[in-house]
Amino acid sequence: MNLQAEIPLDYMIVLSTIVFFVGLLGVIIRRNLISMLMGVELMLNAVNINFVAFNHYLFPHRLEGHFFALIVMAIAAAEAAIAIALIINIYRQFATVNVDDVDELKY
Amino acid sequence: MNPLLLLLLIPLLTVIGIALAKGTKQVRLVSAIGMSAQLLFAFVLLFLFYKERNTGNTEDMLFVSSTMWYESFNIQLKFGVDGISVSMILLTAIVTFAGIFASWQVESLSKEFFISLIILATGVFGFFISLDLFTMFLFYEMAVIPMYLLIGIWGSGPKEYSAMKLTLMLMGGSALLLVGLLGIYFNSAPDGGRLTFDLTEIAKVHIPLAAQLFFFPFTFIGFGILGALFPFHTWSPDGHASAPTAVSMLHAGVLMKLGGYGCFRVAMYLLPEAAHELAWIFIILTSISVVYGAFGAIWQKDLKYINAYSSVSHCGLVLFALLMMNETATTGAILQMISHGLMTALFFALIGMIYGRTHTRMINEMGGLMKVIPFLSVVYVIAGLASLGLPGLSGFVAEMTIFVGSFQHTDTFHRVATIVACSSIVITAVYILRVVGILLLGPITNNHYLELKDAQWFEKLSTVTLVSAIAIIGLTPFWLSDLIREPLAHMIQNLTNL
Amino acid sequence: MDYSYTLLILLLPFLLFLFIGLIGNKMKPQLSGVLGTTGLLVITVLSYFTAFNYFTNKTGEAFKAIEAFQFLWLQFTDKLIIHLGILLDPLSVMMLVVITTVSLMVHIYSMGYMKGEVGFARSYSFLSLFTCSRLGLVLATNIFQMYIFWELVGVSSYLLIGFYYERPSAVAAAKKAFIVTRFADLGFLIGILILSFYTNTFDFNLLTSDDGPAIAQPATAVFMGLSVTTWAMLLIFMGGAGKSAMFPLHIWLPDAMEGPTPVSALIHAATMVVAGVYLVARLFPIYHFTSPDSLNVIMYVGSFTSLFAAIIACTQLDIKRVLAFSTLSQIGYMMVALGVSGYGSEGLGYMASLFHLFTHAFFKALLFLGAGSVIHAVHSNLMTEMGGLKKYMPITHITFLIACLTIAGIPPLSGFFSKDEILVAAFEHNKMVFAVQWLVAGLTAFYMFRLYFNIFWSSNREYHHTPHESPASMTIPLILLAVASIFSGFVPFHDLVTTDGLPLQTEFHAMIAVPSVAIAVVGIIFSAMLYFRKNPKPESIATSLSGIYTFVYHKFYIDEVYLFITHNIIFQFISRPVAWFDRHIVDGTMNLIGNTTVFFSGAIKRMQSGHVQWYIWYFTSGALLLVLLILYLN
Amino acid sequence: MNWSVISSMRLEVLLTIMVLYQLIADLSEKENKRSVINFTIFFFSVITIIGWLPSANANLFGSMYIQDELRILLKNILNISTLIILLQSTGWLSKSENQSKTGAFYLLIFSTLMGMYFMISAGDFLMLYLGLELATLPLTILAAFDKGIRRSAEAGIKLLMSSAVSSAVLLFGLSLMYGVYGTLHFSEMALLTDASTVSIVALIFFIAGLGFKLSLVPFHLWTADVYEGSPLPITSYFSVVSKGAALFTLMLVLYRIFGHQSKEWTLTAYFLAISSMVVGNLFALRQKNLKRFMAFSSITQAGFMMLGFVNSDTLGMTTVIYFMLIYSFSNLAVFGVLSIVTNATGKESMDDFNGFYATNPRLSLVLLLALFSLAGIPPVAGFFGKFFLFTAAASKGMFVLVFIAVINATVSLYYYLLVVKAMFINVNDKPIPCLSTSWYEKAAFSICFSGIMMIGFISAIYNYVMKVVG
Amino acid sequence: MTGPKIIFFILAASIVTFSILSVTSRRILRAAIFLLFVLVAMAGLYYMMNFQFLAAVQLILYAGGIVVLIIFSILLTSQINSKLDRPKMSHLIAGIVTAVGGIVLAAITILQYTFHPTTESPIGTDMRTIGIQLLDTQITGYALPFEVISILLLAALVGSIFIARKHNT
Repeated sequence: MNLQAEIPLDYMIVLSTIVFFVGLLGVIIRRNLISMLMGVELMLNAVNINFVAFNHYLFPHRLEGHFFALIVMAIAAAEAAIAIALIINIYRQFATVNVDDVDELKY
Repeated sequence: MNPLLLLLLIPLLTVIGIALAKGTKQVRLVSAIGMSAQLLFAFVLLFLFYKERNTGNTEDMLFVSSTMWYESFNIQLKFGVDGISVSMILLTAIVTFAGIFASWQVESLSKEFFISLIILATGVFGFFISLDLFTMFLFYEMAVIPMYLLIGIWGSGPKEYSAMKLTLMLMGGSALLLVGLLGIYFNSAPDGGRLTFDLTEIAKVHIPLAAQLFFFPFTFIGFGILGALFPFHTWSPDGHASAPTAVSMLHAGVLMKLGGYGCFRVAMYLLPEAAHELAWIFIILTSISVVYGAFGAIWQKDLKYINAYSSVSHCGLVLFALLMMNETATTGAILQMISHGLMTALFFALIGMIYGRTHTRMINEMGGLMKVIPFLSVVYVIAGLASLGLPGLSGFVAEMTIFVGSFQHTDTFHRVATIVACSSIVITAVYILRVVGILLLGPITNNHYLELKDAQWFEKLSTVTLVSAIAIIGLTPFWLSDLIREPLAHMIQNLTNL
Repeated sequence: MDYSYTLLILLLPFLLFLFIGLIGNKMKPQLSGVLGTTGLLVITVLSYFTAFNYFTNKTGEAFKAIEAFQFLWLQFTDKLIIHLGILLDPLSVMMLVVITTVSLMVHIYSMGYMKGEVGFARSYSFLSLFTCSRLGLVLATNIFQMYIFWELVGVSSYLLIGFYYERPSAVAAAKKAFIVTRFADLGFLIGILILSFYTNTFDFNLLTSDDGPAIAQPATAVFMGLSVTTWAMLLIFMGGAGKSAMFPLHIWLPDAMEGPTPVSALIHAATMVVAGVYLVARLFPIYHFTSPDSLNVIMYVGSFTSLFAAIIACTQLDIKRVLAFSTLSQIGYMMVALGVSGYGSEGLGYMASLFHLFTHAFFKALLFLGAGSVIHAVHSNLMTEMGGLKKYMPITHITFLIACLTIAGIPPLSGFFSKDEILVAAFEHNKMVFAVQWLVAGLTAFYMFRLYFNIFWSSNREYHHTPHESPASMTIPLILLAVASIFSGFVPFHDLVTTDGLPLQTEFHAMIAVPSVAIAVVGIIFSAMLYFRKNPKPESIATSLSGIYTFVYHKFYIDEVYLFITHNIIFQFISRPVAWFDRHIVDGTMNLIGNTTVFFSGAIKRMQSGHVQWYIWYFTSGALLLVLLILYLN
Repeated sequence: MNWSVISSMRLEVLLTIMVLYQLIADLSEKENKRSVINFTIFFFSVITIIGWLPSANANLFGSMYIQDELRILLKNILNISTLIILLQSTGWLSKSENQSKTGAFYLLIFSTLMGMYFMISAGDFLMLYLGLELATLPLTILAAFDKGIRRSAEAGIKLLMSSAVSSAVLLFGLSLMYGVYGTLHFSEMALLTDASTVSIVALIFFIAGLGFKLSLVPFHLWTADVYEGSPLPITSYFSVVSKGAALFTLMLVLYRIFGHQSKEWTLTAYFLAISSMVVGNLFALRQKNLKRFMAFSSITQAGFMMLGFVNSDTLGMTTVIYFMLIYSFSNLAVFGVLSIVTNATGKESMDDFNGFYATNPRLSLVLLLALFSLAGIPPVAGFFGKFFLFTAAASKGMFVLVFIAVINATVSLYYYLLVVKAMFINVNDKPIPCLSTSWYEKAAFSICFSGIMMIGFISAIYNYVMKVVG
Repeated sequence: MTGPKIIFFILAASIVTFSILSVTSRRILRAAIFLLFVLVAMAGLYYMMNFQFLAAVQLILYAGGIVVLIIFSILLTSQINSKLDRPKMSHLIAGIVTAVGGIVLAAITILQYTFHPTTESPIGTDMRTIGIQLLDTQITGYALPFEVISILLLAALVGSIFIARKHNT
C-alpha cells in the first residue's frame, strides 16, 4: 500500500528525530552501560527510519536508503556484540557496569 | 661555487668533526680549528668583497646565487652579501672564535656544548647571508633554539627558568615575525605577478600602505624582541645571568644583532612608509630603553645583570639610530651593533673568567682584583672605557656617528629624543666607573683572593682578540664606516623618497 | 716651511704610552722613567723649534694659521668630516711651549718624587698618555678632534688621579673627577652637535674666519628665547667650565689632590684645567661676533669663581687644597679676561688672559712642585704639621717664595704683568668686575703668604725624623721653573698671541697697577702679622666668626649638595625604582602571562572529567552549538 | 572480475589475504609466535612497496570504489605509518603475556587498516560509513587489549560508547544528506549544489562524526583517556593512522564533493582549529603521563591541520597532506622511544625520563628531534609543514587565525621543551637504564629519523604531493 | 481516519512512548523489553512502507539477536530485581536540554525544507530485486558492501571472543 497520500513525510521525520534524541537522552542520563547501549540502538534505529522514509517517499526509484538501513542494522549488530563483550570485560575488572565508577582515566 | 656557502659549510664540517672526535681535548681542538678557519675565511671574504667592488661591480649585493627551492611558494635558496652583512659576518666570526677559547674549560658534555654552540653560530651566519625571507626566518629560529639547551644544561643559577623564559619570549617574537613575513609575502605582488620571498625583489615593489601599517609592528617588534626593545627585554637579564660564558658572549654579542639587522633589513627596508608613519612610537620606546637600561644597570649587584642592562641600553641605541632613518645615523647603528657586539662579548668573557676564579658575580663581595689579576682587570677597564665611549675605542665612533646622524632631524621631537639618548653617555660612565671602582680598585676585601691566578693562554687569546678588534675599529674607523655606508646610501634613499 | 715633523710631537708620547704601558712592568722602573723623560725632552725641543720657526718667519703682518697636516679619520655626512691633524697658530704654538715645558719639568721631578713607588712605570705611561692627549687637544684642527682628545684628557686624568688605586679616597676622587667632567662634556657634545649642524663644519679655520658660516651667516633659529648659536656656545662653554672647574662644576678639583703631587702640578698648572680657557680662546671670534651674551656669562662665572675660590683658599689647611683653590681663582681671572675682551685692537683681554695662562703655568707648577717637595720631606699635607722648614730645605724655600711673590703680582715678576693687563681690560669693560678682581688680588696675596709663612716660618717645631732638602732631580725643576716665572713676564706677548694675529698696542696704566700692587702688599703684610710667628690670633679670628669660618672651610657645603643629588636623587629615587620596576612590573607582566595560561589550563581540567557520558554530552552539544554558530554566521 | 580490477584493488586484496592468514595462523596453537611476527612484517613491507607501484585509475562496483593516484598516495602514507608501528610493536608483542595476542592483534589491525582503505577510496557514503565502522569497532577491542588491566578495559568501553554515538550523529547527518540530495554517490552528489540549512546541518554532523576520529575539540574528549589506557602500539596507531585516515577522508569529501559549501566548512574549520589548538595546549601543559601528553599534543596538531582546511583550494589540500606526512614520522618517532622505554621498564611518566640523555643518548636525540619537529623548529621537517600550513591559511587573508596559531605553536613549544628539559637538564639518581633496541626498532627509527631530517629539505616531495592533488 | 493513518499513529505513539520508557525505566530488564517493543513497532513501520524484507531483518536481527544479547548481558552483570539508581540531576538537566534543543533545531530546520522527490518511476521492493541488487556489482549494486560487512563481522567476532574469553593468567 502507498502511504504518501495518507501520512506526510514530516511525520516520519519528526518521529525519527524524537526517537534519535530520546536515545541520546538515554545515553546521557543512564549510568548503566547496558542501558546506554540501548540508547545507542535507539539512535541507530531512528536514523534507519529516516533512510527508509526518504527512500519510500522521495526516491523510490532506487533502494539506497533501504540498503543503507540494512547495512546499519548489520553494523549495529556487530557493535552490540562488541559492546557486550567489552561490558563483560568491564564487569570483570570493575565488578560493576555503572559508568560513573569507570573513571580511572581523567584530567 | 658561491664562496658564501663556505660560511655554512665550514661550521657544518666542524660539527661533524666534533661529533667524531674523542675526548674533550680533541673536541676543543677541532672546534678551535674550525672556528679559526671560519675567522680566516671571514677576512678572506672581506678581501674578496673589496676586490669585487674594485673591479667595478656596483650591484647592491655581491656573490649572489639563487636556486629555486620550493617552486610553488617561490622560495629560493638565495644568498648574497653587501657591506653590512660582511661586517656582521666579521663580527660573528670574531666573537665565535673568542667564544670557543673562552669556553676552553668546559668539561661536562663538552662535545654537545661545542656542537650546539657552533650550530647557533651557523644559524647566525646563515641569517646574515640569506636574501630570502623564508631561509632568513629558518636560520633565525635555528640560531635561537640551541640557546635553550646551552643555558639549560651548562648554565648556572635558575637556569631552567631563565632558559625557558628566554626561549619562549624569543619564540614569541618569531611568532609575531612569522605573521609579519607572511603578510609581506602575500603583498609582495600587489599588481598581479608572482608572490615572492625574495628581499631584493620585494624592495622593488610598493606594498599597499594599509598592509604596511598592519604588518610593520609585527615585523619590527618580532625582531625587536631579540634586539631587546624596551618592554620586551626582560628575557635578557635573566638569560644572560644564567647562561655560560661563551653563550652570553654569542648571544649578546651576535644573536641580539639579528634583531637590529632584521629590524632594518626586513621591517624598515621592506615597509618604508609604515616605518615613517610609526617610527615615533618606537623612537619613544627606544630612547626610553637607552636611559632606562643605563639607570637599571646602576643599581645592579650582579656583574652579568649590570652588563645585561647595559646591553639593553646599547641595543636600544641601535634601534633608536635605525629609526632615525638617515644615512649617518644608520651607519652609526650598524657600527654600534658591531662595537657593542665586541665589547659586550669581551665583558661576558671577562665576567666568566672572574667568576671562574672568585666563584661569585656579586660586586660587593669582591674588590681590589686589580692587584691579584692585573691582566684581566686591565682588560676589564678597557672594555669599560670602550663601553662608556672613550675615543680610540669602537664605542666612541659608533655613538658619535649616531648622535650626529640623529641630530640631522630639525624637529623638536627628534631633537629631544636625541638629547635624551645622548645623556646616556653620562649614566653609562656612572655605572661603569662604579663597577670598576668596587670590583677592581680599592683594597682587597677577601684574603684568599690573594692566590688567584691571572689569565691563562686561551683566556688571553680570547680577550686580546676582542680588545684588538675594538681598538682597531676605534683607531681607524674609516674603512668600516665606509664599508657600511656604501650600501646604506641607496637603501636609505629607497627608504626616504616615497 | 714644512711643519710635518710636528706629527712626531703627537706620535711620540702615544708610542711611549703603549710601549711603557705594555712592557713597562717587565723592565727596570728607572729605565722606563728615563725613557719617558728623554722622550718628552725630544718633544720639548721639537716644540721649541716649532715655536721659534713659527714666530720668527711670519708671512705678512699677521700670523697665519698653518695646518701642518691632516688625514681623514671618520666621515659623518659629506660635509661633516672628522680630520685628525695639526693646526699651528700663535695660540696652539704658545700652548705647545707651555705644556711641553711644564710636562718636562714634571717628568724630571717625578723621577725623584716617585722613586721606589710600586707603579713607577705605570705612572710614566699614564703621564705620556696625558701629554699626548693634551697636545692633541691644543693642536686640534677641528672641534671634533678637540672633543676626542678632550675625552682622552679626561680619561688620563682619571687614571692619574686614581693612581693609588688601593686608596678608596683616590678611587672616589678619580670617579668624581671623571663623572663631573663627563657631565660637562655632555654639554660640550650637544654644543658641538648644534654648532656643526648649523654651520655644517667642524673645522676651526672655517668656524672662526670672519666670512665663515658661523660668523658670516649665523643661524637664525631661536630656541626658548635664545638663538641656537648662543645655546651652542653656552653649552660648549659648559664643557670648558667642567674641565676648568668653574663654579658650580668645580667640586672635583680639590679632591683631585689625591693623585701624586707631580700629577696635580700637571693637571692644575699647565694643562688640564686651562683647557676650558683654551677652548673659549679658540672659539673666541664666534663668541665675540655671534653671542656676546655668552661672553658676559663667561665673565660673571669667571669673576664669581675667582672670588669664591679665593675666599675658600683662605681657610684650607691642606696645602695642596689651598693651591687647588688658588688655581680656581686664577683661572677665574683668565675667564674674566676673555669675558671682557673685545676683538682686534680691543682684544686686550684675550691677550691678557692667555698671557696669564702662560705665566700662571710656570709659577703654579713651581708652587705645586715646591709643595710636593715639602710633602715629600714632611710626609703630610697639613700646614698645621709644618713650620720652620726654611732652614731644612733652602732651595725649596727660595723657589717657593718666588712663586708666592709672582702669584701675588709683585713687580717685576711675571705674574704682575699678566694680572695687571687683566685688571686693565676689566676696568675698561666693567667696573664692578674690576673691583672684584682687584679684591681677589689682595686675597690671593694673603692666602699665598699664609701658606708660605705657615710652612717655612711659623713655629720651629721638631720633627721625629728631620726633614731634608729634596734630591737634585726634584730641585732642578724647581729652579728652572723659578727662573721661568721670574722672566716669562718679559715675553713680548702682545706681539705674538692676539685675537687677529696682528700685534697689539698696550701701554702701562699706573692708576691700575699701583692699587693692585698696593692691595697685594697689604695682603702680604696682613698675613705676615697673623702667621709669621706662631700666635693665637688666627684661631681667635676663626672662632670669633666661627659660623662663617666653618661654612667657608667646608667649601660652602657644595660637595654635600652634589652628594645628596647623586646618591639620594639619582640612586635612590631613579635607578632603584627603575630596577624594581623592571623586575616586578615589566618582568612581572611576562610571568603573569605564563601564570594565567597555567591557571586556565587548571580551570578547564574538569572538562576531562573521566565520565564518558559527559564526553558524549560535550560531543553532541558541541556539534549542535557549531550548527547554531554556522547558521547564525550565514 | 578481470585483472585490472584486482590490480587497482591490490592493496585491499592483499590485506584480505593477510587477515585470513592471521586467522589461520592464530588457530595453530604454537606458543612462540616469532615466525608469525617475522612473516607478517615481511609480508606487510612487501605490501607497502607494492602500494607504490603505478596503477590505473579505477571506478569499480558502480562507482562505490574509487581508485586514483591521490588515494593511492594517501593509502601509502597510511601503509608506511602502519609498517613503522608494526616494527615498533614487535617489542611489545614478544613480551610473554602478549604472545597469545599476536594473531588477534594483527587481524584486528589489518581489518581496521582495510576499513581505512575503504574510507579513503569510498565512492559513496555507504562505503565511507562502512569503512569508518570497520576502522573503529576493531579499534575499540584493541584499546581494551591489555586484558586484566583496568585502564585498558576502561579505554575500550569509553571509546566504544562515544564512537557509537558519534557514528550515530554522523549517520543522522548522512540520512539528511540522502533526503536532500536524493543520492549518496559521490559522483552524483558532486554535481548537485544545495545551500539549504538542512544540508549545512547534515554537513556539520558529518564533520562532527569524522572530527571525532580526528579528535578535534569539542569532539576530542575520548582521546586522552583512550590513548592513556590503550597498549602503546595501539596508542600510536590511534594517533597517526586512524587520525590520518579520518583526516584524508574528511579532506576528500569536503574538497571533492562539498566544494559548493566551502564557505560553510572553511568557517567550521576556522572555529575547530582555534578550539582544538587552544584546548589541546591548555591540557597538554599540565600532563605528566607521556601517553596522555601525546594525546593532547595530537589534539593540538589536529587543530593545526584544520588551518589547511581554512583554505578550500588545492593549496590547502596539499599542505594538509604534507603536514600529515611529517606529523606521522615525528609522532611515530616519539612513540617509538616511548614504546621501548615502557616495554623495558613500564615507565611512562615525564619524570621517569629525567637524566634520560645520560643513559640513552641516541634515543633521547631522536626524541629531541621528533619533539622539535612537532614544535616546528627548523631545520627539521616539522618547521616546513607548519610554515606551509600557515601560508595556506594566510593566503586566504586569515592573519588573525595565523597569529593565534603561531602563538599556540609557541605555547606548544613550552611543553615539548619540558620533555627535553627532563631528558637533558634534570638530574636523576636512578635514571632509566641503558636500553637495547632490536633490529626491527632500529629500522623503524631509521625510517622516522630520515623522514624527519629529509622531508623538509627535499622539495620534490612537496611538489609530488602537489602534483598528485592536482 | 483511514486505516493506515490509524495504524501509523498507533505505531508512532508506541515507538515514542516505549522509547521514552526504555530510557527512563529504572528496572533494566523492563527497559530492555520496552526497547524490544520499539523495535517491533519499527518493523511494523517498515512493513507499512513496503519494505517487508527490511522489516523481517529488523525482527530477526534486533528482536531475535540484539535484544536477546542485551538481556543475556543484563542477566550476567546485574541482579534483575535491583532498581537502577536515579539519574543524577546534572545529567538529567544537561541531557534534557540537549535532547530538546536537538529536537527543536533538527525538526525546525528539516520541516522548513521542501524536499524534491524524484520523478523517475519507482522500483519494486520484492525479494527478487533486492536479492539481485544485493549481489550486483553495477551501479545500484551492493556486492562490495556485502563483502566488507563480512570482514567487519569477522573482526567483530574474533575481537569479541578474544575480549570475552576469560584470559588465562
